[in-house]
Amino acid sequence: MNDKNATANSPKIPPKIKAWPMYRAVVGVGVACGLAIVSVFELTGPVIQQNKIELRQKAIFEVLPGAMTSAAFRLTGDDRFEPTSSDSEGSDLVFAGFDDDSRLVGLAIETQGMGYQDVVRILYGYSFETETILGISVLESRETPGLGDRIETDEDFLGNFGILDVSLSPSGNEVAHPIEFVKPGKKTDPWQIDGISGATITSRATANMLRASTVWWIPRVRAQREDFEEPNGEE
Amino acid sequence: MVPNNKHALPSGTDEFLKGFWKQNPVFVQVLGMCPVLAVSNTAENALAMGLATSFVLLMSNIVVSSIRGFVPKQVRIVTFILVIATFVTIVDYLIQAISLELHKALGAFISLIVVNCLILGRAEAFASKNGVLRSILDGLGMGVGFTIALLCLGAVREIFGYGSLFGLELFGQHYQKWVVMVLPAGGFFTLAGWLLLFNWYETARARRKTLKEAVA
Amino acid sequence: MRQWAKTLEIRSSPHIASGKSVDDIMLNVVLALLPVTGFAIYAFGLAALITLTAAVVSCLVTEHVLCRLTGRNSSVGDWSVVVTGLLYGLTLPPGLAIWMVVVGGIMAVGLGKFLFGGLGYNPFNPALVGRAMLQAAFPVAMTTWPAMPVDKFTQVPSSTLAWPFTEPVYDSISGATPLAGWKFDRVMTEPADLLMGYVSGSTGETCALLILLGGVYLAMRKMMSWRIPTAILLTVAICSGLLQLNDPTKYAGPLFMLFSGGLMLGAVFMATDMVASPMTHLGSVLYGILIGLLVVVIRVWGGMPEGVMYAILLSNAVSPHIDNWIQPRVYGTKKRGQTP
Amino acid sequence: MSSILVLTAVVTIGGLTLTLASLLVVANHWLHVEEDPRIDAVEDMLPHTNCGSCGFPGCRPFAEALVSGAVLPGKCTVSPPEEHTRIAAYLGVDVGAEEKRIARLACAGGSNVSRNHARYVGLESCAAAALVAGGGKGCFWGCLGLDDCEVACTFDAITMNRHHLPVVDEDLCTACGDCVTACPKDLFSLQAQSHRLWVACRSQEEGDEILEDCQVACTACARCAMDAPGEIEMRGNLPVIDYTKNRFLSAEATQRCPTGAIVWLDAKKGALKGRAARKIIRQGSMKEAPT
Amino acid sequence: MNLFGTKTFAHGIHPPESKDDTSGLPIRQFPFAPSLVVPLSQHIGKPAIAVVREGQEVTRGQCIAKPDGFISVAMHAPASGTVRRIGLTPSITGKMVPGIFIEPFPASTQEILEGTACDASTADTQEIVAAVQQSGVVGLGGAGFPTHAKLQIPEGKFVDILVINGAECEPFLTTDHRVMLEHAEDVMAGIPYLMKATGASKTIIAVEANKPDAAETLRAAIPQDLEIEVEVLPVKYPQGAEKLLISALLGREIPSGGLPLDVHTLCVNVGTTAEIGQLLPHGKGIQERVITIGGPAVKNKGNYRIQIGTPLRFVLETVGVEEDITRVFLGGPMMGQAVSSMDIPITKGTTGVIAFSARETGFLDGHKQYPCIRCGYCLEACPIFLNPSQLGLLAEQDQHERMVDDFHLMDCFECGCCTFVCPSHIPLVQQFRIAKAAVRRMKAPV
Amino acid sequence: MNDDSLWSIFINACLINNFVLAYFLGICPFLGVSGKLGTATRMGGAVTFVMLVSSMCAYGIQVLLVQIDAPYLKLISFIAVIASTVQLVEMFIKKVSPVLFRALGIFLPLITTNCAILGLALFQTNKGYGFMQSIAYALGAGLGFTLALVLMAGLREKLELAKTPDIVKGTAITLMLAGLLSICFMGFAGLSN
Ligand SMILES: Cc1cc2nc3c(=O)[nH]c(=O)nc-3n(C[C@H](O)[C@H](O)[C@H](O)COP(=O)(O)O)c2cc1C
Ligand SMILES: Cc1cc2nc3c(=O)[nH]c(=O)nc-3n(C[C@H](O)[C@H](O)[C@H](O)COP(=O)(O)O)c2cc1C
Ligand SMILES: Cc1cc2nc3c(=O)[nH]c(=O)nc-3n(C[C@H](O)[C@H](O)[C@H](O)COP(=O)(O)O)c2cc1C
Ligand SMILES: Cc1cc2nc3c(=O)[nH]c(=O)nc-3n(C[C@H](O)[C@H](O)[C@H](O)CO)c2cc1C
Ligand code: SF4
Ligand code: SF4
Ligand code: SF4
Ligand code: SF4
Ligand code: FES
Repeated sequence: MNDKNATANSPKIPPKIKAWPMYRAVVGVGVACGLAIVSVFELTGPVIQQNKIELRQKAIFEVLPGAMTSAAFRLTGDDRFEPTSSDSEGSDLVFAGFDDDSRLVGLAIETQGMGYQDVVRILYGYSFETETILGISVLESRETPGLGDRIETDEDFLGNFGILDVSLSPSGNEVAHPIEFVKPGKKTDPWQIDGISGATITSRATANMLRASTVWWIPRVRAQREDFEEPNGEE
Repeated sequence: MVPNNKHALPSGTDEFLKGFWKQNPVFVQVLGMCPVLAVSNTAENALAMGLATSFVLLMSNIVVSSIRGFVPKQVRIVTFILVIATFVTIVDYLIQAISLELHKALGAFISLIVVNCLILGRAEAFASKNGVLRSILDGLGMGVGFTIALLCLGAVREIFGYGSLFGLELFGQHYQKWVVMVLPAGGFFTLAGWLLLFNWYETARARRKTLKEAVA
Repeated sequence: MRQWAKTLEIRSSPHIASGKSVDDIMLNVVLALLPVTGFAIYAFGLAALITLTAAVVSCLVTEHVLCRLTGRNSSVGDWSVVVTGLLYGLTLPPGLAIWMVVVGGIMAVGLGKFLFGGLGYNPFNPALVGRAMLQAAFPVAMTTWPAMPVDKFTQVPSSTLAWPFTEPVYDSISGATPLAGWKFDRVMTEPADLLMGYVSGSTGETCALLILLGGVYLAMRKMMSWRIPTAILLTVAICSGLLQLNDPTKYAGPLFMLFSGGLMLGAVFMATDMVASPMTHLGSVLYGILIGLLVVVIRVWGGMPEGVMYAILLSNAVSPHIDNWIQPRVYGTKKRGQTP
Repeated sequence: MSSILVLTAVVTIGGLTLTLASLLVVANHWLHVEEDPRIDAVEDMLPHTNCGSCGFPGCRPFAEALVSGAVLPGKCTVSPPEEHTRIAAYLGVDVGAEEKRIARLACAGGSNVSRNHARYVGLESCAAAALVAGGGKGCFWGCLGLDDCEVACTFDAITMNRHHLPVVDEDLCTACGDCVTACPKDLFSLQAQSHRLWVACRSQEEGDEILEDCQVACTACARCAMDAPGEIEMRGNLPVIDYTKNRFLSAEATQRCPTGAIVWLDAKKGALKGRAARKIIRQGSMKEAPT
Repeated sequence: MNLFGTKTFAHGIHPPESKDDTSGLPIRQFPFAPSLVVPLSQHIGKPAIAVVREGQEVTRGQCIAKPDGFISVAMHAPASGTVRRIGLTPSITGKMVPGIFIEPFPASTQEILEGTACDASTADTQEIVAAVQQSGVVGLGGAGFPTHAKLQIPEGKFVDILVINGAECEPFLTTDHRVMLEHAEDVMAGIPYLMKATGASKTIIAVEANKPDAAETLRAAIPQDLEIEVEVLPVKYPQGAEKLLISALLGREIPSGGLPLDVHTLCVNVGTTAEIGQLLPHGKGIQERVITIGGPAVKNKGNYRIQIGTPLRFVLETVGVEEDITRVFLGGPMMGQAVSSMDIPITKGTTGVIAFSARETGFLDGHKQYPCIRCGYCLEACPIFLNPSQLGLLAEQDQHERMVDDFHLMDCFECGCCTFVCPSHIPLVQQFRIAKAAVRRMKAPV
Repeated sequence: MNDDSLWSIFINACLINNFVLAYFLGICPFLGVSGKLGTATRMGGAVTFVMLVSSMCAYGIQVLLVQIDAPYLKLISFIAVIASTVQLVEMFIKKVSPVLFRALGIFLPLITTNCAILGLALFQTNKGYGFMQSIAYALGAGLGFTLALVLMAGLREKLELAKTPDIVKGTAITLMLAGLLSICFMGFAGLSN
C-alpha cells in the first residue's frame, strides 16, 4: 500500500487491537445467547416432543383405520421385535396400532424412495388379518404441488389401498405377488397399483418403494407376529 | 471517528414508514431475497415467515443497539450473528411448539433467517449506529415492509397456483391451477412482475413530476 | 452556373446489397414449415387447425399490442413472430385447451421475446419459452395426447374448448407418445410409423420426413445452419447407438431416438433459431453436440420421457459462452479468439 | 437435568466463542494489513449489507473504489441520500473558485440561412454524416444539425432550435466538455462566460463565394480586425479574438460585419449582430427559442 | 490454361460484377475542361508545396508543386495554360483543400514536357525512388499512397516477390482490365523499375478469372529476361485487397497491423506499374489517368484517359447522364465514396466514376433496418475474420474501446462485405468508421 | 445414516436441486454479482471453496453436538464458526497474497451473509450425510451455484447490448432470466442412476 500518502492524507491511525474487549464481547454475548437458547429449549422442549409424537400418531392412525393407540418396536439383531419408546427414530422401527380393545390392528412401516423431484418418505399400514396394505401417508415430499402431491389426495389412487394384496406365498418366507405398478385404469389384480395420470412418475415411485419395503418387511413381521400382540405401548 | 450527522435525524414516524415504500427491503433494496422467494408459495407461509423475520429483526435490532458500545469492530460481525442466531433458534422452537405443520412448510428457511441479509444489514447499518428507540422503529418498519412484500408475492402465487387465498378456495373446483407459480420459477417471475409494476409506477410518477415542473 | 440544381444523395459505402432480408428469411421459414403444418392438420384434424391458429394469432396480437404500448413501430410485418407462433403451435399437444394456447402464446412473445428487447435480442427461443411455461404451469394438460389417428377430421376434443381458467375434461383415453411408451412400459413403436408420423405426439413433431424436407430446403437456401441439426442428430445417434450396444433391453436404438418425440422438429427448426444460437461454425457444432448430449441424458436417465425442449433451452443459455469462447481467428493474428 | 443443560450450553458456547475470539485476536494481530484508514471510515458509513447491488462484490471494495475516486457514493442503493452526502462530504475535494465556463458554438448556419449540396442518407448522427463526404452541407465547416451534441450533453443543456442548430442553456451547462468531444466538426469550445465577443463561424474560405452556401459565413473581409486593432487579428481567413484583452472588447467590433458572423453575446438579449448585417440575418439564427 | 484458378482467400463475397458494359470498350482520350483544379493533396502524406504564382503560365507536364518531405509527391500541370488562382477546392472527403486552378490555353497542342530520363537498367535504387517521387506517381489502385515511399525498403527488411495487382475485384470498374489489354508493354516496362528498386527476384501479376484476355495479353508480353508470372485467380471480392491477394497467391499472412513488407512482398497496382513504365523512361510527370465512367445513369459509358484536375461536373456533362441521376460516387460501389459536390476534381486516386439514378438507389433504401438477428452471414463474409455482428452491437452502445481491444476493430479495412450481406441492413461499415474515427480522436495527442 | 452414492448426491445438489434455482439459496449474491462473467466465475470459486470448508466444519460440529447431546446449539455454532472461518480465511489471504485477495478475497465478506453456505451445513446434517458424502454435497452445491452464476452472467452480458425496455432493466430482468433458467433446470428433474 502506498502508506505514505494514505497516512499523510488522513491523520487517523488504525486503533491498536486490544484483546480483552474482543473476548469480553464475543464470549459474553455467546454465553448470554447460550443461556437464552437453553431456557427457550427448556420451555418449549416438552411441547415440541408432544407435537412430534402426535404427528407421528396421526399418521399411524391414518394408515391403520380403527387404531386408537400405538407402540413402537425395534427390529433386533436376531430378527425379533422389541418395544421401544414412541419418540425414538430410525429405519429399523415399526409401529403397531391397537384398537379400543387393545387388539392389534396392524403395523405402520416407513419407507422412502426417489420421486420426481426428490426423495419421498411415506408410512404405510399393514394388516395381519387381511394381509393387505391398508393405507399410506406421506411424511415428506418435495413433489410438485398439484401433481406429485396427488398421491396424498387422489381418490382413485388412494382407492388402491385397503385391498392391496401382499399375502405371503405358501412357504411363508416371501410375498406371493410383489406389488406391481400399472397405468391408470389398467388394474386387473389385487396386487397391482393403479397409477395417477399426470403423476405417473411419483405414483410409480410410490408403488416401487412399497414393493421393496413389503418384500423385505412382511415376511419378517409375519414371522414374529406375537411380538406385537401384548399391548405395552405407552398409550 | 466518523463525522456524524446528528443534525439531520429524521422524525420517528419517518424512521418507521421508510421501510414501507421508500426503502422497502424487498422492492427497493432487493435484500433478503432467499426467504422471500422460497417461502412465498402461499399467503399463509408468507405471513408466517414475515412475522418470524420481523420478530428476529426487531429483537436483534434492540439487542445490537444496546450492546453496540462495547463490541470492537473486529468481532462485530461474529457478535451480531451470535445474537441473531439466538433469536432465530428461539423462533424456530416457538414455531415448532405452535405447529409442526407450519414448521415443515417453512422448512429450513426459519434457520436461514440467520443469514438473511436484511437482518445483518439493519444490524450493521442502523442498529449499531443508533439508539434503542430508533432501532425499534427501524426494525418494526423494515419488518412490516418485508412482511407486506412477502404477502404481495404469497398472495399472487397462491391465487394462481392453488386458486385460493389463505387456504380459502376462490374459484371453485374446476379452476385450473398454474403449477408453475408454486414452483421456484414462479417465485422469480412473480417477484420480477412486482418489480416491473414498481418500476413502471415510479417512472410514470417521475414523468408526471417533470411534466408538472415543465408546466410550472 | 450550377447546371445540376438537383441535390445528390450521399451515403456510406457499400452502395449495393445482397438483397437478402430478414422478412424474406422468415417468410421462407414459414414456407418450409407449411408441409409439416399441412400434415399436422391432416393427421389431427380440426383440433390441430384450431391449436395452430390460436397459437399464431395470440403471438401476433401480443407482439402488436406490446409494440404499440411501448410506442415502438409494430414489428409484426417482419414475419418473425409468425415463425415463432407457428413453431410454438407445432410443439403443443393437439387437444390443448384454446385458452392455454393463448396464455402460452402471450408468454412466448411477451416473456420470451419482448421483455428482452424484441427481435434479435431474446436469449432463449421464444417458442420454446412459451411451451416450457405451459409445461411448467399445466403439466397434465401438456402431457395428455389424443390417440392417433383421430377418426373424423371435424372432431374437436372437448378439452380444446374448455372455458378459460378451468381444467379441461378429456373425452377419450389418451394415447401414449412413443417415448413415453418406451420409457414407462418398454413398448417399442414401429419404425415405419415413426417415419411416416402415424404416432401420437405434439402437433408438428410426428412426421420426421416432412420436417427434414423443410430443413433441406432452408439449408439449401442458406437460411439456416446445417451444422446444428447435423451435429445434434449425429450426437444422439452415436450416443444411443453406443448405449444400445451396451444393453439393448434397457436402451432404445438410434433409429427410435432420432425419429421419436420432438427431436427432428427441435433439431431442424428450433435449435437453428439464429438469435439464440452461436454464430461461428465451430460454435454451432459444439452447440449441436451439447444439445444432443442433453437430449440423451434427459431421455435416458431423466424423470421425463422427452427432453428436447429443455436441452435446447439449456443450450441457449450456454450459447453466449460458446460465442465468447469461440471467436473467429482474426486474419494476421496468432491466437484463436480473445478473452473479452 | 436442566442445570446440566445449562452447563452444557454455557461450556460449549463459552468454549466455542473463546476459541473463535482467540483465533480472531491472534489473526488480527498477525494478519493485520496496513491500509488507507479512510477506507475503513468510508466503509463505516456504508450500510455493510454486502449486497453487491453497487456492482462491487461487497461494501469494502466499494469503499475502496470510493476512496480512490473511481465511483460516486450514489451507486449504493441501500443507504439513504443523507448518507451519500455525508460520504461525499467526508471524501470531498475542494472544487476551487474558477470562473464559470460554458460551451459555445462557432457556427450560425442554421437550415434557414445555409444550403446543402447533397442529401445525406444513413445513420442519423453528425459523426456518421461527417464521414460521408463531409455530410453534404455546402459549408464544409458548418454544423450538420444531427444532434450529436444534444445527445452527448448529459445535463440537458443543449437543445436544437427549429433550424437544427444547437442552443446552449448557459445556466445548465457545466462545462463538462462532452459536446466538444462529440462534435465531429469541432464547433464547440469551452469559453469563460465573460467572453462576450464571439465569432460564430469556422469557414476558412475567402471571399463572397461562400455566401452562396451560407449567408452568415465569415467572408474574411477583416473589417472587425480593423475596428479592433490589437484585439482581433485575421488568421487563416478568420478573425481571432485575443481574450486576454477581454476588458477592452465591445460590441463595436461587430458593427461593420456584413454577414453578422461576429456577434456580441449579451447576457439578457442574446446574440446581437451589427448594423451592417443584412436584415434577415439580424433577425438571428443563433439564439432561437428551441421548439 | 488455368482459367479458373484455385488459389484464393477464405470468406469474401460474390457481388454482381456489372463489368460487361465497359470491359469491351477501348480507352478513349477525354477532352480538356475549360478549367482544371490540381489539389495539392491527392495522396496520403503531406500536401505538396506550390511552386507557381497566380497568373503564371505553365506548360503541360511542368512541375507546379514540389514534394514536402519524403511522404509527399510532386504535382504536374495537366495542361498548358494560366494559373488563375491558388485557393480552396472541395475534395472527395468533403474537406476544402488548397489547389491550383489552371485555365488551359484553348488552342494549345498540349505537348508534354519531358525531363531527365531514368533508365531501369542503369539507375540505382535511390535514383529510381527519387524519379518516381518526382514523377508524382502515387498508388492508382485507390489508396493513393506515394509509390516511391513503398519502394524505399527499410534497413533490415527485404522483398523477394513483387505482386502486381490486376485483380480489379470491384464491380463496374474496368480500368485495370483495359490497361492490361492495351498497355501490356508499359506494364512490362514498369516492372524492372520496381524489381530493381525493391530487390525482388520474382514478379507475379494477379488477374481475376473474369479477365482472361488480359491475362493472355500479359503472358504474351512477358520479356525473356525477367521472371514474371501471370496468375489467374477465381473471381471473388475483395481479392484485390493486398493482404488477401498475397494470402491467395503465396499463402503468406500479413500480421495484424503489419505491411506486406513483413512477409517480404510488395503489392503495386497494374495501373501504377504501367504509369511508371510510361513516365520514367522520359522523365515525365503524371498528368492524366485512365478512369471507368459507368453505372446505370451514364449515357456514354466507357474507359477514358482523363486529365487530372478535370472537375466532375465537366466529366458528367461530357458523357451525358440520365435525368433522374441521384447518386454519384468515385471508385467502385463497394468502397467508393459518395460525391456531395460536383466541383470536386478527378485526382490521381480516382479509379472510376459511377452514377446511379433514382431507380437503382430506390431499391437500396427501400430496405427497412432490423436489429441484428445474429444470422452470422457477416462472419462468413468478413475476409479478415472479424465479428461484425458483435462489433455492430458494441458500436450501437458506443463501446469503442471494447471494439478495439477485444474485437480487433482496427483490423477492419472497410471492404463492406459485412454490410453487403447483412439481411438486417445494418450499416455496419459506417458504424465501424465512426468508431474508428472516435478512437483515433481519443488516442490522438492533444 | 444415509447411503446415497456420492455421484448421485453430487448431481442432485448441482443440477436437480440446484441451490440457487430450485432451493432459492444465495439469491442476493446471485443477483448482485452475476453481471460480469469474470466476477461471476471468481465468486463461484470463492463460494465453492467456502462451502467445502464450512461443510467440513459443520460435519465436525455435528459430531461433537451429537456427542454432548445439544442439538439446540446447532444453528448458533454453525453460524459462528462459518462467520469466523470466513473472516479468518479473508484475513489470511489478504496477508499472504494480496493478488489472490483482489481476485477472490473481496468476495468473502459477501459470502458470510450467504444463505447457501449455512443452508448447505443445515441440509447436510439434516440428511445425515457422512464425511465423504458431505464433501460431495458441498462440491455439488458449489459447482451448481457457480454454474447458475456463470450462465446468468453470460446471459446478462449478452443482454447488455440489447434494447431492453427501460422498466425491465436491472433486477427485474435478472429475475426473469433466473426464472427461465430455473425452468430450464427443470429438465434435470428426476435424473437418476
Ligand atoms: C413442472 C412439472 C412438474 C412435474 N411434476 C411431477 C410430479 O410431481 N410427479 C410426477 O409424477 N410427474 C411430474 N411431472 C412429469 C409429467 O407430468 C409427466 O409427463 C407425467 O408424470 C407423465 O404422466 P402420464 O404418462 O400420465 O402423462 C412434472 C412435469 C412438469 C413439467
Ligand atoms: C421441439 C420440441 C421439443 C420438445 N421438448 C420437450 C421437452 O423438453 N420435454 C417434454 O416433456 N416434451 C417435449 N416436447 C414434446 C415431446 O416431443 C413429446 O410430445 C412429449 O414430451 C411426450 O410426452 P410425455 O410427456 O408423455 O413424454 C417437445 C416437442 C417438440 C416439438
Ligand atoms: C477492399 C479492398 C479492395 C481493393 N481492391 C483493389 C483492386 O481491385 N485492385 C487494386 O489494384 N487495388 C485494390 N485495393 C488496394 C490494394 O489493397 C493495394 O492498396 C493496391 O493494390 C496497392 O497498389 P497501389 O499502391 O499501386 O495502388 C483494394 C483495397 C481494399 C482494402
Ligand atoms: C432457421 C430459423 C429457425 C427459427 N426457429 C425459431 C424458433 O424455434 N422459435 C422462434 O420463436 N423463432 C424462430 N425463428 C424465428 C426468429 O428467429 C425468432 O422470431 C426470433 O427468435 C425472435 O427474436 C427461426 C428463424 C429461422 C430463420
Ligand atoms: S455537453 Fe457539457 S459542455 Fe457541452 S453544453 Fe452540455 S454541459 Fe455544457
Ligand atoms: S454542433 Fe456539431 S455535434 Fe452539434 S449538431 Fe452541429 S455538427 Fe452536430
Ligand atoms: S468491412 Fe470490416 S468487418 Fe466488414 S467484412 Fe470488411 S473487414 Fe470485415
Ligand atoms: S449479417 Fe447482419 S443480421 Fe446477420 S449477424 Fe451480421 S450484423 Fe447481424
Ligand atoms: S437472503 Fe439469501 S443470500 Fe441474501
